[in-house]
Amino acid sequence: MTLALVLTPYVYGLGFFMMAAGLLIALTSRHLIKRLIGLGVFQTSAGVFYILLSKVSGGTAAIRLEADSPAAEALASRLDAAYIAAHGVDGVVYSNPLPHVLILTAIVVGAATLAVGLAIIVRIRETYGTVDFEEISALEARALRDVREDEA
Amino acid sequence: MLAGGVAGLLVAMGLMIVRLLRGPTAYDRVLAVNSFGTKTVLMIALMGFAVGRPDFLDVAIVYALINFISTIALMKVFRLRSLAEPLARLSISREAPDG
Amino acid sequence: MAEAIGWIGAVLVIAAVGLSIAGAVGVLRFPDVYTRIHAASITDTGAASLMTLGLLLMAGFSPAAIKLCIVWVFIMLTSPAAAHALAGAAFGSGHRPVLADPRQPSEDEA
Amino acid sequence: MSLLLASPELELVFSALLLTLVAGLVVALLAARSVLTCILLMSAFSLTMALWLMTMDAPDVAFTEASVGAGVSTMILLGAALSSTDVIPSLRPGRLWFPAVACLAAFIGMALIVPDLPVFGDPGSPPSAYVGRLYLEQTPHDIGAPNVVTAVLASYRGFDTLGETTVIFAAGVGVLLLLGGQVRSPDAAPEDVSLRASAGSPVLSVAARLLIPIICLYAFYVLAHGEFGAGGGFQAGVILAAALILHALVFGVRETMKALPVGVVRACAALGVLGYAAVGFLAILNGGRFLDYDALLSPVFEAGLPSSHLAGGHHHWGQRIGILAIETGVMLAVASTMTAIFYAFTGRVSRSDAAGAS
Repeated sequence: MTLALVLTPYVYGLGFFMMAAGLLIALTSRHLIKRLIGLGVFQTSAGVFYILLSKVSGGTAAIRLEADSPAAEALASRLDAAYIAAHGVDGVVYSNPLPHVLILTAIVVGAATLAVGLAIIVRIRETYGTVDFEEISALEARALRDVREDEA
Repeated sequence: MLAGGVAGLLVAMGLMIVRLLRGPTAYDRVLAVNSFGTKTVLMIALMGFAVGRPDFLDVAIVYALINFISTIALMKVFRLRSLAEPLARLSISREAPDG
Repeated sequence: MAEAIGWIGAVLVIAAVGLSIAGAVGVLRFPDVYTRIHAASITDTGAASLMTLGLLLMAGFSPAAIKLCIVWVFIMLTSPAAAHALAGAAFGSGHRPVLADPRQPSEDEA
Repeated sequence: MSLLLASPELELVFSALLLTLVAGLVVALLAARSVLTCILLMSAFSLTMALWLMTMDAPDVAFTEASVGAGVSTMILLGAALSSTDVIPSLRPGRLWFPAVACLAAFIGMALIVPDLPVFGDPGSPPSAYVGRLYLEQTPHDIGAPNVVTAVLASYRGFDTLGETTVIFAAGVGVLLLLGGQVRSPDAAPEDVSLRASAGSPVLSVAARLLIPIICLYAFYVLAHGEFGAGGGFQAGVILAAALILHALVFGVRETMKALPVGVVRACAALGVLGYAAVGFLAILNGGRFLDYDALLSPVFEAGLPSSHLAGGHHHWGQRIGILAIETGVMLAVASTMTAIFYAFTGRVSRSDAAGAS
């Protein structure tokens, strides 16, 4: 358990670091596609946090085994009986499946929304001729100024 | 013994990342990703046995396939700047395209 | 007996990992893209074969063993094909191999 | 077997090591100055992430991350990156400090809650001890499927999954609205130019010919096997789309569009979502609630069927047929949507094409 206590801040810290780094990529890169990649990293890292919460020490994937199958017996041989009795379901310790379900669908939906974002970027490039965020801002500012001058 | 195997594969994967970052040509980078993927497949196989559920080798199969497809796609993008153009003829009879 | 077979399998797995590292070092240190492809693809298929054999010896026959063989077949099918395509593309886009003998820079026809 | 099996502590150390590798890739991504390198790194990131998910006992998620993150996402990113410049210009330092400080603050804020989070691997933590455990205990009696993830995804939370499938479909429609009407510049590269890359080498063609049918078959295996092992409709759909993408990559998008016209793909995407919803309405017609699979079969009919093995005395044929039916719908929707998106990005489907095909 002491090992887990040492690892806890490390793994959560890495997860949060990846989230912050993804956010930083999304906020600071001038190329729009890299911005979306940063968002993708951010999203996946949020999934990392969920999955970190689902891990049970000594557990196995939430695909149920018969308690007397060789695989289940091999898994049980590395844990003490009291631990299995306290935390196992029908003689096998499983990790928590619920976060897996949430993140599984989130990943597929994330890919679909990434596609929408990229489609918008393709249209932006066709309209502005560039995917550089600062150039687009400059073009927009100039267009806005022209409109104001026309009105004046 | 298992820890050594996993650690060794991790080292190999790390070296591949170094090559991916260094380049210098685009093909070096694609090669690095492809080889990284193959090492990942091996690692999944090893890991499946290590955690006592080798029936999840399905994931390794998918890896091997996806790795191949993305390598072809990347190679194509670097070579042809296009994903849509064909790399090979569909018809079996090839009428000697070389000039 | 079973113990001995298990240890042979372990040795094979370790050999596979060693081959993998050797390939990675080769990819890192070789001078041009072709030698690197060579290093990566040969060690990848070799490591996959050794690893499959080792794990089969260690785990014995089970449905997982069949899947392991399928993984092996896929790697043997895709890894050389990808390496071939990669080398072809690199050559097609104008990269020439670094040769020890600089007499024939463009003797080769595609 | 004992030679191979890792101790629980070692498993936790493995996953921490792999997470370090993932974080290292994110750092490399921060520093990368070329879009294609970024995409390569993103692909490696997804591969490593899936490996990490394997150590976290989440093979279903690993499956999805490997096929979606490393496969389809990479293709779509490449399709979009083709039309833009590769070099990423650097930001002026003056513009950098505010986002950097904001992200640092976010990181510190999140790090401050670490002491309150459950210990890594704690079996008694609130997320694992109550509702997750309940699903694990109840699934054999309620659903009869060994894979609890599939049971929760397709049956307990089937309504939620219908929503997710609809979101994917809607995203596909969005992409088509943005890109679908564009007419592609006619045959930018003459065919012999592009063929020169691999002329005289049928290796790729033979490999693709061998692989594509196997991948398709494998997709259906993943679909049918989702109840018993890692897999399910989402993964099967993405794998099926990957097979089509391989075909398009090797033989050209035009050939793929000939084999599988755009109109058919779009119709299949809608059909998948509708089929999913239809299963729900079928349950209502039989007197049950929406997506209540137990109502799909009449009790008299079900009693005549043989008992399934992991059922604990129950039959659960309705559940199994219902799960397979909605997973098929999900597969159809996901595969067609991903293929349609790929078509839109690479082929720039013209209106006349779509109208002629449908």
